[in-house]
Amino acid sequence: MWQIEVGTTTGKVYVTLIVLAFLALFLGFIPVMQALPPRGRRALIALITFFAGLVFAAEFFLPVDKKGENWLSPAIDPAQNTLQIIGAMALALGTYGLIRLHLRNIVQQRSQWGYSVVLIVAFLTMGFFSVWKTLAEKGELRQTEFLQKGFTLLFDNMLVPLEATMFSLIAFYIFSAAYRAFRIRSIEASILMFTAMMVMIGIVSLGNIISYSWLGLPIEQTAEMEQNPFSLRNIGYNLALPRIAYWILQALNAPVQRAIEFGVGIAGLAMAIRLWLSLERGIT
Amino acid sequence: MSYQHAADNWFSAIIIALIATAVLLNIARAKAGAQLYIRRIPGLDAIDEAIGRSTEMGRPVTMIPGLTAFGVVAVQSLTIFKYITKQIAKFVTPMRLLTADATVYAVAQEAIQDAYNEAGRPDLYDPDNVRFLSDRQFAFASGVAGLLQRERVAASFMFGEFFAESLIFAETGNIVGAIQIAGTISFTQVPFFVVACDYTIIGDEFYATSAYLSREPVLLGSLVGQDIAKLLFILIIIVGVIAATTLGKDDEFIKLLGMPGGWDAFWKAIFGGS
Amino acid sequence: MEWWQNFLPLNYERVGVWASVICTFAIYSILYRENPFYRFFEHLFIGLGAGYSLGPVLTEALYRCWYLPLWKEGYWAWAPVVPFGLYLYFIYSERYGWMSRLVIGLLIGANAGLFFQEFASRQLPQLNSTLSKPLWITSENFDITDGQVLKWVPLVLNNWIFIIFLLAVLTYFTFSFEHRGPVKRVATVGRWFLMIGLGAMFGNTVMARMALLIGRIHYLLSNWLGIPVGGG
Amino acid sequence: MMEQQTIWHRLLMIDRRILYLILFVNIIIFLLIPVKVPTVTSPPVRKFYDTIEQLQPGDIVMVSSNWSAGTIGENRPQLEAVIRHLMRKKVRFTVISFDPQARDISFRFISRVTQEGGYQYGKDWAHFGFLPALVAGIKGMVKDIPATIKQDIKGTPIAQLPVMQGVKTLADYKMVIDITPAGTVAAWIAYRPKDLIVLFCPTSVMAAEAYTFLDSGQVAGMLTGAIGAQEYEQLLQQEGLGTPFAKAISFSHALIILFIILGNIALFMSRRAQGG
Repeated sequence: MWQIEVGTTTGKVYVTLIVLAFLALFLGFIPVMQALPPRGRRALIALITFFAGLVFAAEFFLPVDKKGENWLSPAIDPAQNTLQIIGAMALALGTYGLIRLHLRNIVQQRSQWGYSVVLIVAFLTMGFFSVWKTLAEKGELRQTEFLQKGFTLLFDNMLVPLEATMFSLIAFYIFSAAYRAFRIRSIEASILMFTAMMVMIGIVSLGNIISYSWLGLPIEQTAEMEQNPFSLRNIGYNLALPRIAYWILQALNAPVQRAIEFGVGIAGLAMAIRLWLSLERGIT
Repeated sequence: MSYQHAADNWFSAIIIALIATAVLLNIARAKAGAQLYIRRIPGLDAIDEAIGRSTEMGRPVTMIPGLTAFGVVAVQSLTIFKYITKQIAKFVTPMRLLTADATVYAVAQEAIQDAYNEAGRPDLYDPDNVRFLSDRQFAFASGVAGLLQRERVAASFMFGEFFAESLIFAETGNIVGAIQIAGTISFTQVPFFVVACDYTIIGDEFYATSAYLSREPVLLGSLVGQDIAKLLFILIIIVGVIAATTLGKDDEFIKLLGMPGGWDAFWKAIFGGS
Repeated sequence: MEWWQNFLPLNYERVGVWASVICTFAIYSILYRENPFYRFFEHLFIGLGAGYSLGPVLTEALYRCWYLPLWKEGYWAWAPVVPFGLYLYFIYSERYGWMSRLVIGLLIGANAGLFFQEFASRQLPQLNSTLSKPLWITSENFDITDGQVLKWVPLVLNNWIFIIFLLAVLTYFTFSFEHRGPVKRVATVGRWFLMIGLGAMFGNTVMARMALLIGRIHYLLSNWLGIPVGGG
Repeated sequence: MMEQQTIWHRLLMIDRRILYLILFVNIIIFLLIPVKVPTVTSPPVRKFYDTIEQLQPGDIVMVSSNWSAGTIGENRPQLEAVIRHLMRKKVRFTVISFDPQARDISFRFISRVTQEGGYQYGKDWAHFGFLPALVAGIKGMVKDIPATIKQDIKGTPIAQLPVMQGVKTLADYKMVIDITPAGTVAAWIAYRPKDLIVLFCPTSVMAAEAYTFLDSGQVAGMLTGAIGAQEYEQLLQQEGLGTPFAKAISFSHALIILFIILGNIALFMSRRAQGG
């Protein structure tokens, strides 16, 4: 009942008609919804938000049978596929906004609009190659050598190095900030800085050179050292810089991260409930 | 080790229900007009002190919401900036609010105008003081750094979501000798702010600051509800650890508190069921 | 072949390497000063990124999740999803802008509904693992039949540290009551413990950023200048 | 007193471009100098290696590669080392990306590495391409992979891939290895099937936060950035990108610590000189 035969071209035309019919339907909704008063609009948004959440929340909370499923479980797959489609359209919204902004810069001849032309040309060229490549992979279009070379030049030799270099700039900023901005100005800053330095030395091979090559501390912990932890050899083992760094990370840092996790989790749950029930005033 | 359904351990459903009730109940109380108490965090004293010292220097004060896109965090950053603007309006200290998001820029114009009206100095509001520099990370950062140096800013307030460019703000602010107060929920940037700024408001404290200033019912109620949840977690940890030490850590009661499959194991141990 | 014939961009592969090197130095030019050369390549970068996303985001995702089930398998019920999603693109219009929040509401609502499982699955196992940290050497938890108590002492000490750090930092993040007397001391110590965690994050973040720069310099040395630096 | 103050003051007011140059030159030197740097395996890397060692030939593993060009310096050494280890264990693996650019980058690097190891696309490994919604994608795969993914990156239906014989849901997998600069591991931890092991290859920025998951056992092992990849390569006795990077990272850390101390001394001295 939910499936119609699409093997033949008439089947494909049929599907296209159905899609166009829904398109017309949703266009028709626009004046109807526009007539809604602001309170009605907010109610409609709140309703859609609530039901979108209800599908997943109910499926999680309802009891399950032996196979670990309840009557809502079959709805998960179509729901997740809908989220993939809407998610893809939402991602493309960012690109839509960016291109719209730069096209307006060109049309209104705003200052520096020359750079917007560069951006639009790059967008169209890369868009052409990227869509062609994806469809060629799916077998909808032919894979040609021109496509191969063009995409590799634009992607591997321009987009990848540009992004990698952009991210690597931060190393320079950290270095100059380390010299000029990172001050031991309070107890807190000194605790943080001392821990950071111990970790920075311990997790890289610098710590190995100092504690194992120069100081010659034991590298391995033998069973005998485990038996009496306060023996000189075991204390020596644990005083090696890599061991100190690992102890800071595993014994001191882990509980702090767990406390932050609990804070983030509880704040996230409160936020999820507020958003699900559309209680948030600022944005809805 | 993971939950597919609440039925894996009904303890999870109980905990979520308790927290949800605490949050929703307190939001309802706050909306009904109850005065919910939020303590004044030390960060606010640091802000007032920074405002005081910046007025003596007579140089401008900058407010930077970072790259925060318009949303819950941006609205709360603007709440804090409104408070700061109202305080500096008394000393006629010039201010600059620099944004990287077009929507935040538009909403910020209104917020700063409201702040000056509420401070009784509508004449001080100048639309040029709220600026949209650029929506790209490093272009925005170099724009902010340029302004900080040109105007030899007295104080710089950074509230919102920050990424790697926060280093440029903090370093330039240090060179210019500005007092810097930062507040962010982006934990990866908090370490840099702590060592580069005079005071840093960390994680949940950011929400507490905006709730304290705005007295907005949903924020207050939610924060009080979250506090109850944290106290509940603390209680479970204390009870659980004592039980683990005395009864042994593989005891059914310990498994009940959160381990998937713990619910059935606990009932089976108690009632010796099927 | 002279070395310079291999070095200069004479064949396709070398043209690619030179293009990559020019892009790298263009971005690094901002370290000297904001300049038109940097601004040109920055806009090129943003344009390429936006153009590239049309492939996987629009083509692959919509092809796989909407075009296939509809035109290849015939499940006509998927027809309304994209028309409904098109309301998103009214976001910039004054009159119809609010309709985009119908679609955004669907996304927000779905993610909120999904969060309950994440809260249970992510926080509760951590809570449970915190509980299985015994604070005293007793026969229930430790095999002390051979009288060897000493070897468990480091583990128990670490458990004490874990619980104290966890409770102190949690106390620091409470706001609905005044921090006075002992609670104030616990919260202050909690902020110091927080600084230790932040110090660990600081050390790791520095390492991450250095590795990214080293990756770029490694590319310049080995792929462009052909200096054998190891690691292929 | 005056010139002493100017020395410290001038030290503080060094032009930032000189600092950038010092860092740049430092890295070049330590990339080129063949200094043999001893490494000791840190416990998270040891656990990571041992977990993969337990795999039997024919097991199937999910590789979630979500990194794009921005973090290539850290995630590429990890990905290549992991793929080499899986090939050595004769284990089947499928790859998925929840980031658009990660899709193409992972496909290109894995294709290159698998050619070295004689792995054949379709028979030994497959790439599922890009999925926009992370959480929904995982939940879908837990129930039914062919229904969620439908086609692989080359457009072949999932059910027809030889590598997927006898595999219908995520529960049939032995483990998932998440190589990512972002918080995708929390979604894997939260929505995975009950006993699917999670291994984590973060950029170092994310490593400190993950120690709570290591402590609770939700994550079985972890490679921290390029250093983690280098220790892992030592265990695999196969030198990759990690080794040259680790050497340069070590000495750039030394330089940073030196400059933090220098900066604080310069400030202290210049302030004392003004105050004195």
